[in-house]
Amino acid sequence: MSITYLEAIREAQAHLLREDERVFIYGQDVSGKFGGAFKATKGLAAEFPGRVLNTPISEDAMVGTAIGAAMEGMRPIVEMQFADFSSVALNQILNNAGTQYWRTNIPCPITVRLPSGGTKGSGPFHSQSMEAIYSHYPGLVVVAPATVEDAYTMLIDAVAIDDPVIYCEHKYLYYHLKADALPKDRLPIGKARIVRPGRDLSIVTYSAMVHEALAVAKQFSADGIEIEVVDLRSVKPLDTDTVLASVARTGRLLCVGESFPWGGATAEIVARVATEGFHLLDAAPARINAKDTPIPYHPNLWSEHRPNAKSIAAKARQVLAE
Amino acid sequence: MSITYLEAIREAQAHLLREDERVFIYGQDVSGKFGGAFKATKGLAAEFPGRVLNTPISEDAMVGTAIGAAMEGMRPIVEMQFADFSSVALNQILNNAGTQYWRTNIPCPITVRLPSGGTKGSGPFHSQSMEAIYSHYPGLVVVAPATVEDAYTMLIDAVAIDDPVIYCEHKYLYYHLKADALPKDRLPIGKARIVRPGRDLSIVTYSAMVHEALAVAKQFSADGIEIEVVDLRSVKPLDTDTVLASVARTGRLLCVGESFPWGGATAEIVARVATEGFHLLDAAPARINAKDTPIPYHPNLWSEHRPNAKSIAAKARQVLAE
Amino acid sequence: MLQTAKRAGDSASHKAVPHERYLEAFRWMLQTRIFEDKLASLYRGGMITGGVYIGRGQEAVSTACGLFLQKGDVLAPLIRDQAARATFGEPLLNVTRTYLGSRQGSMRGRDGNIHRGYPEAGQLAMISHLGAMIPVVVGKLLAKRMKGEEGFVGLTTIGEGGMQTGATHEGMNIAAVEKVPFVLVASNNHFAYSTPNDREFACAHLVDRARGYGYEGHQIDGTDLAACLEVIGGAVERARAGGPPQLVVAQLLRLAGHGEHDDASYVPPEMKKERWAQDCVALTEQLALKNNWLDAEALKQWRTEISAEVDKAVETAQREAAPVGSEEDWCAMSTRELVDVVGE
Amino acid sequence: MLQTAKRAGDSASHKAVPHERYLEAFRWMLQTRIFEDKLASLYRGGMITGGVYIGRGQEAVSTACGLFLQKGDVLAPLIRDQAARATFGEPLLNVTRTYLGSRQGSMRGRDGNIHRGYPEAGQLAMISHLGAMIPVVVGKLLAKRMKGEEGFVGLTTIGEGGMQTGATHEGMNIAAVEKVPFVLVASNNHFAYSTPNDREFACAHLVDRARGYGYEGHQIDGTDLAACLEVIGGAVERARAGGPPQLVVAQLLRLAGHGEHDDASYVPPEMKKERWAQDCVALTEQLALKNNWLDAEALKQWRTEISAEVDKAVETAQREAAPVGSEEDWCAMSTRELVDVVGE
Ligand SMILES: Cc1ncc(C[n+]2csc(CCOP(=O)(O)OP(=O)(O)O)c2C)c(N)n1
Ligand SMILES: Cc1ncc(C[n+]2csc(CCOP(=O)(O)OP(=O)(O)O)c2C)c(N)n1
Ligand SMILES: [Mg+2]
Ligand SMILES: [Mg+2]
Repeated sequence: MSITYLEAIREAQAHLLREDERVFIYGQDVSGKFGGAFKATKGLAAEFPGRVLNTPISEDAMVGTAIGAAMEGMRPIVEMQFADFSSVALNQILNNAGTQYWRTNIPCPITVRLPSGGTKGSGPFHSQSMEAIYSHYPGLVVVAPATVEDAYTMLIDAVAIDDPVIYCEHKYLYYHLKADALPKDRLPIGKARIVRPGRDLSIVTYSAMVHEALAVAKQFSADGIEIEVVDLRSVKPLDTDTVLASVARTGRLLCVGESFPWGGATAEIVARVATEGFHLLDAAPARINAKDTPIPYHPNLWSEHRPNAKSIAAKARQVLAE
Repeated sequence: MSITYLEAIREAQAHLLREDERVFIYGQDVSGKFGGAFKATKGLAAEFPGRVLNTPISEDAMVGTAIGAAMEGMRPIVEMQFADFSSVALNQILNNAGTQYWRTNIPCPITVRLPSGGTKGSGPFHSQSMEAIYSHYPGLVVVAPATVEDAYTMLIDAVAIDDPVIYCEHKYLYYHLKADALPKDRLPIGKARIVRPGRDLSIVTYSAMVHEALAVAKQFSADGIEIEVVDLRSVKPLDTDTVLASVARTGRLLCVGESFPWGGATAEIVARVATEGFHLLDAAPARINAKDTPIPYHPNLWSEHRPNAKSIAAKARQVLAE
Repeated sequence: MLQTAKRAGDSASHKAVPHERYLEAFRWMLQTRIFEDKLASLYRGGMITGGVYIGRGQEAVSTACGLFLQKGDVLAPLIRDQAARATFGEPLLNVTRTYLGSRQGSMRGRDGNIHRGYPEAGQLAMISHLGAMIPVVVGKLLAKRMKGEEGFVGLTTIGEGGMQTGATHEGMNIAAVEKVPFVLVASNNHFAYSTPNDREFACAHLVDRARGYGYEGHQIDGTDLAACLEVIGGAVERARAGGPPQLVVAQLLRLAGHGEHDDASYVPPEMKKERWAQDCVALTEQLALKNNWLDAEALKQWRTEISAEVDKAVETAQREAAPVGSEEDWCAMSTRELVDVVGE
Repeated sequence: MLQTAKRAGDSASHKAVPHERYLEAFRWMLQTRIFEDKLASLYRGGMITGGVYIGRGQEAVSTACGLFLQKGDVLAPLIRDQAARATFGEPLLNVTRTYLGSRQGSMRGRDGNIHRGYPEAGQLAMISHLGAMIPVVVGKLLAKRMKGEEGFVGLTTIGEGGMQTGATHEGMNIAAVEKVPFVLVASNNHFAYSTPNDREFACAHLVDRARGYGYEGHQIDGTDLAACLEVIGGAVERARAGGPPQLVVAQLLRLAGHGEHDDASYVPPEMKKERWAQDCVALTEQLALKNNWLDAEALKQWRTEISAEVDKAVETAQREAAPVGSEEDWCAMSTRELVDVVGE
């Protein structure tokens, strides 16, 4: 058996619907035979009648409805058709879901699935990574699984959490990533993972960029340079301890993110290491993000807009040379 | 004559309406005798008939309309009643205004005024500072004047810029800040200002926090410690050169922001200094932000939620002790 | 299939409301008026942090919004709904605690005044963004249905200004798509803050929106308590019985500033002469006295009782301690182990 | 004051459209059909990056949307509006350039396909978020009026799915408040992607929304070209002449997948038998031939000409160079000195 990242998301939802009657799925085109624009809910409507519901094109109301249902004891999973469309649900996410427990003491366990990140030819409005915006505001957990196994266990864990969770699933990984089987074990949300140990440089990243970083690490290894790759898994909470421990080992830090450059996860990681682990650093930390323009449609442009193995390698060389 | 920060904003708009027939003001309650929830447009409707327009409670459409008008050659100023309500206009701001020039080559010179920041008793939905969200996405200029003079010149400059500008005006400064007269000179948008020179520590900040920082600097000066205070003025573009030059002088950095802690301006500043000015630092940089919860309504809670002279001083002492 | 918008004859229907019900409602209106007058005077005395927003002139509509709700129902009140909140079970003490900054209010000093909720009695805590509570009510109703509950209804209020937000549109529509028992009561008090109707919308009657969402629509004179009780009560009953969502639009005038900081000098004097610009509390009182449903002595007695209640709520709250920053845990999440230890 | 929604008798009004106009429109429809068939086959051949979204079955409505616009007017087309775009002046070459990734397309490789605009001919570049272009059109019209221009009109299309977004609501309302000459043409093609009408809205007729905004409303059979020309043409004329905003709702069926990647197997077979589910291009062709407005020979000639045009546009674009990353300046702003030198 072989299972893709996308299938893992589907399987996690099937598992959740089976095991927990409070769970339902709410989103555009998730129901019927169709099963979602990316087929992440394929077959679930038939298997779980009345629990996989199509919505109007009303992201704000979709999230608002989920919030109400969650406050009433349910565990809704909202599927955005693309992360980019959550911009019109942002008010409900930040100001209603994010503040609910703090204001009223009533937990608001919604999970919002955001098909995120760039793929070839998708352009400015079907490629965005929005973790920075959702992490900036209080009250939300923001996760971004990089592997098939994490896609599965972290979605199950996300729904179990009593707080709102923004689950950033990467569209590029949907089909590109395969595992042999569904995982037996899990690392809890909130913990980062060292996906490749090393002694010369720590690359701290998450989501699709983990794989670019691994490619670079492999390449450098041939020259005897051992890069440690840290997969954050969740960007909020951000596992500062694991990051600091890695930098303590390597003395060097490169942060990689696919999102826009101002602020965001790479700024937050560098800032935490600089403020809390300054003496651990043997050289200036570095970061690399997408360029500060909208995400281009044409593959020639897109492949240069995002960080990639080549640009990460170049940056890694700079950090190592210092 | 004495003029407040709020009056400076009004005067800047009067000046703009007088000098540039492309300018109009669009927002809730800005028109009539009323002149805005904070009176920032008081009297302007009578003086400039047909150019100060009340809108329905439709932030998304307000910004969308301004975008269309700007593309057609006008220079709209949109007043949000509170920055917090721009969450429902965010899609138009980020995805339409922010991408317009890059996608179509057509400039989109809108100015969105965001009455920002905390005041006593305003609570979670009338106190927010949203500069981090707007700076993260490409295509926008984001300014946050800290003085009466800047409030005036930067609003005039904002409207002159061919790109969308998010103008974060601080509600706490509206009445608290007074100047003797409108300024004759101006520092252009994009340049930071050293508002107090020092040699021992650089506090880099913006908006209302500039004044908290100045209070701390004054207090430390009595003990012979000279803090340099850098007022960023615009957080995007962020004047890295001036910040680095300051850190080069002092060797120590403390960044202060009123916004939420994850990501945001303080993370971006620390990250830039750590990556580009690592060798300039004699000690670990530090930062201080509001707490990671919604902004409390009760003054007892609010005053501890935001950074203040006391908490900044404590942090400054730590950085100096290292 | 769905019924189309109809207009209730303005106040032709008094007979339908038994006078006990009318009096019961009037007492809530009176309580609200006396209580809000007190809040306004506390505000003027500088005793309140933040704003005071009252529902003067809207007590008849608001009382009717609370009066027909039952345990298990959901109410999402807005800024002018002191009457609905009280009628549906929020004690005055919770209000004074919130306004006066007692740590014992339902918001614990974290949020204030009109944003307060009272979950014990099915009352949601609003966020400011107008329209945002509509889908939340829909979600509560959907969940109740999923859990097998029956006979419940959800009611939200909105101003004519708030009807223009995208959130209201999406929320109204999704309620109809989900076929939940939902009632939206819109008070057209002719202003959104200072903005008059002609800069808010361009349709002849806001009730004409009903048909476009598949709602049943009703229009009332919001100063006429009997009409409010009949039409809003009827709408709640229709929704509860499985009818389509209901939209009730009331015509009235806000008889105060937007908040107590606002002198409302933008209201044109002519407008104050409209029939729907009258004071519903005074009208109700007059009718009750005229019809001998209540005598002057009993009314005086009511006033005395209410004033005592109000004073007690104020005094109690005033004696209570304020929240203290050092005792806050500054944690926005219920899952403590997932709190981000944010690098300062 | 404002007229209320009325329903055009489905196709009772052929006589009003002169047959030259009918034929002119038909030629655009035919061009669109042949061109989009070509795009679809290029897509199947793997020649296109990103999706292909076509307007099959919606050519009559879309053609009518473009045909009555003049220089100075504003068109904000959406994904199914190849016909409107072409009719209102976008050359086929701009389309093939965009679809085939030529750097010479109006979006220069930065945005693709259906998102393209064509400012030279008054055509805005849409963002994906449905409804978002409506207020942008309003702003253009408002600005034109402020600048003293006259006689212009703005037209936006929307699907029945897009009518449920908050952006559409706020945009429709603000157009009416601003009294700008605005026409919204909504195609109810019975699906938003895979979602059928009953999960999109709950009103009997979407045209019933018109009255609630102060629009004039019209309903047409979108497969009937004559009705489309008369009603949409009339709406454009009414708006141009200073009438209130106009809402035209067309009934039809999308005769393709949502995009070419989609087999639309969720469309129930019974639905395909509805009158409004027919192919408007075939119907128009039949009527033109039957009435002898066009003979088979001339039609064949048209097809040949159009195919040649289409092939030429494709070939030209295919020969052109793609954009190159190293030549991009990666700058989202027109004010170069304000570009943030972001620390990497
Ligand atoms: C989305 C949004 N924008 C702006 C505001 C600020 N605001 C608070 S109340 C108000 C006026 C509301 O008018 P209306 O809905 O008619 O209610 P009323 O105050 O008249 O009862 C405004 C603009 C808000 N709460 N939400
Ligand atoms: C706000 C928003 N949410 C989701 C989408 C994704 N999306 C693109 S087209 C589409 C269906 C549109 O349906 P409709 O408006 O009826 O137009 P049609 O495709 O039928 O012509 C959806 C959901 C979007 N573009 N915008
Ligand atoms: Mg009102
Ligand atoms: Mg459709």
